[in-house]
Amino acid sequence: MNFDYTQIFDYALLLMMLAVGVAVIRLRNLFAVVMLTGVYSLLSAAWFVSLDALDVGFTEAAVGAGISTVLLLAAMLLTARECAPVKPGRHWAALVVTVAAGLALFYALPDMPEYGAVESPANSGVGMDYMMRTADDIQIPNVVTAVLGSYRGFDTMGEVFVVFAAGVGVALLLTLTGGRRREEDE
Amino acid sequence: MAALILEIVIDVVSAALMLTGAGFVLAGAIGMLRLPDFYTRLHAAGVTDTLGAEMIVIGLMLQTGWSLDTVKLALLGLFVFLTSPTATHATANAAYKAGLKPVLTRFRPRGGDGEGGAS
Amino acid sequence: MAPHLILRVVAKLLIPLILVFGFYVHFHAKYAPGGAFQAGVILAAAVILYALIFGVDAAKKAVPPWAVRVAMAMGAFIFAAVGFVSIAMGANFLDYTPFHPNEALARGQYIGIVVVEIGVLMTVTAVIIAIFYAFAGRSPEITEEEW
Amino acid sequence: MIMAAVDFAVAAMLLAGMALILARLFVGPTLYDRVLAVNAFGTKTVLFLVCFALMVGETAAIDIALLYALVNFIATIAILKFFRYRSLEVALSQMALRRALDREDD
Repeated sequence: MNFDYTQIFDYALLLMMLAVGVAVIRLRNLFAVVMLTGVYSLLSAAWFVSLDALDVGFTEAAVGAGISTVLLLAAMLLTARECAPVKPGRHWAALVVTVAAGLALFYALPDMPEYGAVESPANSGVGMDYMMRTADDIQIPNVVTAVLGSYRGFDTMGEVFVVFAAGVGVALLLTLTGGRRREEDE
Repeated sequence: MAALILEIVIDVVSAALMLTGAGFVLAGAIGMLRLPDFYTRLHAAGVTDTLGAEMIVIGLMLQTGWSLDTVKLALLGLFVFLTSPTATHATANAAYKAGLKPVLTRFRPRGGDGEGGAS
Repeated sequence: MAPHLILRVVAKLLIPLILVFGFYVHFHAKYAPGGAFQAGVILAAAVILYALIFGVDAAKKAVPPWAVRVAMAMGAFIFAAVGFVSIAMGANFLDYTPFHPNEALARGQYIGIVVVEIGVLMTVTAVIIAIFYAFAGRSPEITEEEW
Repeated sequence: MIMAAVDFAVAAMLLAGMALILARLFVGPTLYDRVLAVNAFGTKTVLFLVCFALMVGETAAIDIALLYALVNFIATIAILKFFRYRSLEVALSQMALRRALDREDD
């Protein structure tokens, strides 16, 4: 088969993600770090799209790049704006981990199947089985929705309960109406 | 025959629009990097982004024919057209109100010491 | 002139569009990528934009905190209840087949997924709005001089 | 086929622009430079996603671009509001009034 052009995008996006990761470690200003994590999520969303993982990219763009920036900022209201000085040793450890993980991804990238390849691991084995069966079992065109809603419904229920637990936890810790203001109002 | 010519014309127009738009976007990116201070960078980011983005989106709309994707691209163009200048405006407004001074030294070689520098 | 006029006008234009797009993502998940998780985040984003521009108090009038709390619990409840209903109808937990009399058509699966996704949508939207209310409703404890 | 090549070229140019803006994001002397860079970066990524979607014919990715175009705006507004008022709570229209009153107290 001929050369897969989307791999050029994979390399470029990974390179940018590596740069953002290193910059997040180096920067001390928490504003900048929050912004850079948003950019990182955005880059990974674009990378997921470039890997033909549209659903993951969709979730990443919605949750990671968008809302988590706002929520992190809201959380920063209650903390300081500069991170505390870190011992240089721990700094270097984080840098080593980031660079090593990035290089491992680069090493693995040439072995990726071609964009949309029929014989890729995701499209053979169990995945192919779901593809074949969904048309008869569920009769919904989108296999991902069928898997999440029906085949793995129990798993999705667990996820919903985790989200619910997170909401309850925040509501218990900070009170839903926002602590001190309640006393002023009532 | 006429349909074929129409197709070629649409392709050529689309390619020209997209490449010009990408050129604008790239020029804006270079300007973001090279221009000296925040207020000049606003021009590079805000102005070229709107024009370049709209040209690329319109060029892509010509490629999709007439389908749901065309409508989605039109909506995307509308969103970018609304949000990008608004965000740029908000950024500029916030920077101005926070007291960020433009760099004026280049134009006043003598006695421009006090104004220079973004805090 | 009112301050931030441009922002408020653009936000008023955008918020309905964001809501419509959220529901599109939710209901078009039958054909395209998307689904209740993403749609919930988008709907919550519309409320958050409203709260950012017009204030959390105005947003709390539009989407009151008690409704957020109820929706948060109701979503999880709907999901679990669907599972127990399918047990009561003689199938396994969260097996949607008996929801429609004609089991060969798999309409039961369709009905089950739609109901379950509504539950996911409610929980995700409500939890994100709740987290935003909880954090943003607090005034900062940093004095003006510090920055 | 030719249009796919054009899409590829445009997407590659957008990636180059993204890389340049990333440099400004790292360097950016003030926080406002960074906000501007994040916003421009988001716009460029949206365009990249659309070009990529049409290049490979996976038009469902347009939804992602549409979503991010909306969400990017919200994040930018939140960051700016946070910089300026150190609060996400109060309405923007009341902020100016409140600050003016604070000034008079001083």
